[in-house]
Order: sequence, then structure tokens, then C-alpha cells
Amino acid sequence: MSDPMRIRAQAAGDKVTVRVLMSHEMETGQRKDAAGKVIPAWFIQEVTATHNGKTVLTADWGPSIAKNPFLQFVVKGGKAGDKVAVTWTDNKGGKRTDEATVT
Amino acid sequence: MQTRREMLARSATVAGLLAGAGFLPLSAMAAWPQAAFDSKNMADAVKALGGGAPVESKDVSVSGPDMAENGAVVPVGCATTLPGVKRLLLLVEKNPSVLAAVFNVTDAVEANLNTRVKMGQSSNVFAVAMMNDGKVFFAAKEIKVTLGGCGG
Amino acid sequence: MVKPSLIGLAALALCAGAQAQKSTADGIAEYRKMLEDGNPAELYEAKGEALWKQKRGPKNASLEQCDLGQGPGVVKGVFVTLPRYFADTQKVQDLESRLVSCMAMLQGFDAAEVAKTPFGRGEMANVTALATWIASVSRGMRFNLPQSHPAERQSYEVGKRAFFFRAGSHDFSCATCHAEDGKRIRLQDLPNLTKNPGDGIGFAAWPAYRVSNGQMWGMQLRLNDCFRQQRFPYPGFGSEVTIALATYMGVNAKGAESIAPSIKR
Amino acid sequence: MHLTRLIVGGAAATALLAGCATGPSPAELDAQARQAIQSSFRDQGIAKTDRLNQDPALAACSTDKAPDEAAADRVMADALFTVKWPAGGQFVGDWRRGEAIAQSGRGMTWTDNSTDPKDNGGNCYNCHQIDQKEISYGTIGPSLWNYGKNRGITDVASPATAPIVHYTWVKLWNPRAYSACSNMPRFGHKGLLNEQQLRDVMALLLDPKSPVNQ
Repeated sequence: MSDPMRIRAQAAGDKVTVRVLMSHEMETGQRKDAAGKVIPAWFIQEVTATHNGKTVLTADWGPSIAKNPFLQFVVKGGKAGDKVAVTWTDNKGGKRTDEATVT
Repeated sequence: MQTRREMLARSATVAGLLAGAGFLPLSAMAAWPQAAFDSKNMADAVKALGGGAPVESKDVSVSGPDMAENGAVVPVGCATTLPGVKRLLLLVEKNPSVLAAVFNVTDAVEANLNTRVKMGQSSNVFAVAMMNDGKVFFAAKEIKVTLGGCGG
Repeated sequence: MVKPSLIGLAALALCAGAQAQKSTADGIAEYRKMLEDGNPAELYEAKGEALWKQKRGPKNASLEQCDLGQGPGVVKGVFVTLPRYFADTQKVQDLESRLVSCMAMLQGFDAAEVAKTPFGRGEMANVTALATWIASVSRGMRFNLPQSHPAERQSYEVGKRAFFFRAGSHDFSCATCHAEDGKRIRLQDLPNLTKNPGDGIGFAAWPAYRVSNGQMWGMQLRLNDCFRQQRFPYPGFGSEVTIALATYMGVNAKGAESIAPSIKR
Repeated sequence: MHLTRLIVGGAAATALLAGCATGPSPAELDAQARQAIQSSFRDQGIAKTDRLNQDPALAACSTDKAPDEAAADRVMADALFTVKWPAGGQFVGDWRRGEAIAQSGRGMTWTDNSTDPKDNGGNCYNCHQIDQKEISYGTIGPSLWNYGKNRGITDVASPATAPIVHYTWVKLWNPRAYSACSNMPRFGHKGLLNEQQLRDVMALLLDPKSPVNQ
């Protein structure tokens, strides 16, 4: 099973800045291992972010996103105590959701 | 002021959501725009996503360092001040897969996203804004990738 | 007036050179700054903290009674006092080798098996995550390694000698790169490790997340890869030389503020 | 008991300490360090433990103090004696290949597969500025920008340039000939670069057409 994400969601005024770190190899499918065998592609393809249960952002990613991906976005009209959740899905069907409370 | 640790502690795992997931239905996988990610340049990627010819615009911005010490992780961002944006794209001109990310934005988030990309070599990075009315605008920034360390 | 104008030209030329150099340094500094916010080391910190509390191993026990030098279970502050002498193992140990001892004593793991596991795999990956979390708890504290036990003083002296020991195909020692101020390899600043190189520099910056390969590196792997680049043979995990070098660098860094875990190229 | 395995390494140290209240002498510490070094490393791939064996040039330069004048002179004289001149008096090759060698930091580590010099880089930019266009350069060694130009070289084949050409060859072959404890690897003497590779690096530094001399 994949390791948890780290989600920091901080309110300033009526905006919430969300920073997410995801634990993922983001293997491009272009690299070879020591034996010269191609390492199969394995990367996050879809990301969904919700604010109090409502989808506010979705993303499609390719293998060019760096290993252990970072994502920052700003939710309008949020406040401390709100819930922000992020879900990723990778090309092998792996999936993970984590949630944070806005501070 | 809260310490980072306290903030981290509040980020809780939603294990329940994982439990029932199992394999994804094919319909969910099909949503990923394969053709766009297979494109070899910005125009083709935009076209594959249903957009027209991109026009350079001061109202779109691409952020990032002028120079990256390592191409494996390069912080980049895309933003626009234009109203009515549907999608923001990040592309790395000289990567094998030019398109790095497609952000489908809603009115509930600012049209300002930051992430980190891999860059095989020094290259232009493009931010593209695809608007609700079908127009497409872009901005470019050159990021130099240097070689740090012993190189062995 | 020929002379003054020549001087003016020379000054101009100097400025232009300095400017170009500055912009490279500025560019790199800007890049590093951008990466600091959202250091993936946080992912390993979280993993390490969970591992510390989790009942694991043949004895199904947690590490919460592990003595890292200030009594069983004390985590805050230990990072800036290691390596140090431990009476129960009768050895000077660094954080990582001490964690392996605790995993053996408390959880029943085979210490030798763990020590020979490649970095980033199995229990060795867990040791790195644990070290990352333990370091993070002492972030902002200043290094102050004990030197009261004779074995600790001896470790320092052995470390100093190992630091200057030139060998390998390329004749390098640690000192080749790390004994002078203000030097670089490529664009990488090299800390002078024969003294306190400053807050958060050198010994005070590891464990660190390595951007270049997306791996979390503890001091053991940091030293291991230094020796690889020095074209030396392979240093054993927790071997006497690696711990003596850590003692040498750690004692020299007295007063330096720890920023570990940090993020590196 | 697994713990015993961890203790073994420290046993010698503890025994040494037990005897004396004042602590070990410098000579005892030297011996202890030597033993620690011998016991801490193992063979891995092409990087064998025989790489820990020091020749006199390394032994003379392995503390924080420089060797005395007589010892330094001996190292320098020995080093000069090791230099082999290139076949046919051909000192200068192709600066383009030289630049590629200068850029490469590869070779001779335990993750490399071969000890053949053709698979090695020169590591030059790690420590030196060379072509000014390369902004990623180290500062452990001096800048080599305009190396040939600053020394007035307009024709590498001219007899007038011979002293500089010979000096540079020696510097690459065995830099200890001029500086007993130079940080620079002994590229020729230790077989890190072959004769042709050395010629190519020579060209990068000396050829008036090399970008280094523009």
C-alpha cells in the first residue's frame, strides 16, 4: 500500500492555500534498470481535490511530473476548520485519498 | 502560530475510501487524455484536448527558476488573470512527453497552480490557458538545467 | 590620462565577471528556495514517526523504549548529540547504527541482516525513515556532541585521520573537497568540515531528501556515496570509519544549528 | 545474540583505552585509525580494498599538515620520474573530444563496470573553470580559461611552445611532479586516461582553436 500524502491547508483571509506532497515513484517508462531492462511506466494520472466534499480541481498528469509530486492550489471562500481532501489514481490502478483540516 | 508538525498531524488518512476501491472501472481510466500526452508539441497537445491555435498572451504566466540545479525536480507554475478559464496546462518543450499536466479548474479555485516537473535538458516551459469560449493563450519561459555535483 | 581610464576598464571588466557569476549563484539560490516549501522529506518523517510507535519484528515491540543516549524513549535533542558512546554496546554509535541496535534489542531483528540490506530497501529504508523523523524532532537545536568518554575522544581522533587519508584510484580524501572555505564542485558549494561550517551546513543538514534521485539519504548513505565518488572500496554500514568521521564532523560542528531533514540537489 | 556482532568492532578500541589514563599516544591513534580503515571497507565491483594501499606519495600527504621540505622534494622527484612522453612526440589531439572528456565525471567507482581508461571521464569541470560557456564548474583548482592564450600559444607545433606543452603534459600525467600534495589525480601515472585522451585534453587547453582560448 502507498504511503500517506502530506496535506497542508492554511487559511489567510477568505483564501485557503493547499500544499500537497504525494509519495509516488513517477516512473517515466523511459528508464532502464542495471540489467538494461526498461522499467515500466508507473505514474499518477489523475488528481482530484475537494473542499468540504465538493470537487474544486481535477488534474491529468503525465510522466513528466517529478517523483514524490508536489501540488499547490488556492481555494477561494474557505476558512479554518474546512476539510480538504485529495485523491490520486495511477496508471496501474493504484489509488489513495487523504484529508486535512484547514488551519 | 502552529508548528508544521501540528499541521501535519491534522492531515488524516481517509482509510475508508480506499477500502472499497478495488480496480478502477475502465470508464474512469478512459478519461485520461492519452493523445494529448503522446503529442510532440504544444499545438498538437492543445488540439488533442479540443483547443485551437495557441496565441501568446501577457495575461498568462509561467513561473519557475531561471536555472535548475537538477532537472529531476523543477518547480514550475501556471496562472492566468483572464476570466473564464477552463483548463491550465504545463508543457516542457524538449521532454519526450511534452505535456506535463492538465488542470481542470473550477470557479472555486484560483487559476494559479504550482507543481514540479522533470526536465531532461534546458528547455522552454509553456503555460497554456484554454478558455470556456474556445480561445487558447500561452506564455513561455526558458529554464536552464545545469549539472551539479560530481557527475559520476 | 591613460591610467585612470585603464583602471576604470579593469574595474568594469571585474564587475561584469562578478555579475555573471552572481546571476548563476542567484539562479541556483532561487531554485533551492522554491524547493524548500514542500520538502518530500516530510513523507519520510511521517513514516519514521509511525514506525517508531508501531509494534514490529520477531518480538512484536515498538521502539518507544529505545535509548538514543538520553534515556529510554527520549527523542527530542538526541540528534544533536550523536555519535556518542553507549555502555550497553560498548561502542560509539551514530543515529542509524544505534537505531539498528535498538531494532535488534527491542524488536528482535537481526542487526547484521539489517546492516547489510541495501539503502532504500526493506528494513534499511525503515532505518532511514526513523532517522529522518528523529532528526526532525531536534530541528533548530545546536550540535553539542559529548567528548567525555575516552572512546568518544578516540573516535574523533580516528575520524580526523580517516578524513585526511588519501587513497583510491584518484588519490582523493575527504579533505580534498572539504578542508577549505568557499570551494565548489561544479555549482555545488562544499562545506569546510574541519571546523563549524555554519548553521544548517554540512553535518547539520543531513538526513536530506536528494532531488537528483528522489531518495532520502541519512548520513550513512551520504558518507557511502562520498566514498564512491572518492573511488574508494565500499564502506560497511555503521563501520568504525563511518562513525568516526561522523564524530569528527559532529564535534567540529559544535554550535551549528540543525536544519535536518533538509532538501539537497 | 545479535548484539555481540555489533560489539566486535569496538572491542579493540576499548581494550586500548583500558590501560592508560592519559589516552592513547598519537602513534597509537595512527595505528588505530589504520586498523579502522582496513576493517571498515570491502570489495565492491571494480573498487577493491587494495585501493586502500598507499604509495609514498599518498602516505606523505595524508594529514592536515604538509610534509617537510625534504619529503616533498622526494615526492616531486619520484613523480617526475614516472612521466611517459607520448608516442611520436604527439602532444596535442582534438579539443572537441577533450571537451567531452573534461565534462565527464564518470569512471572507476564501484558502480562503473570497467577500469579501461576509455570508459573514464577526466572530471575536469568538477574542479576547474575551462570553457567559459560552461557555467557549472568547480573552484577547487584554478581557472583554465584562456590557458593557452595566456601563455602566448599561437601554434602548438612551434618549438617555442615546447616548454609549456611539456609542462602541461607532466601536469596531466603526474601533477605531484610540481606540487607534492596536489589535489589533482595522477591521470597518466594511475592509468585513468590513456595517451590519446590526454592528447585531447591537451588540445582543449592549448589549441588556439579551442573555445578555451577565444
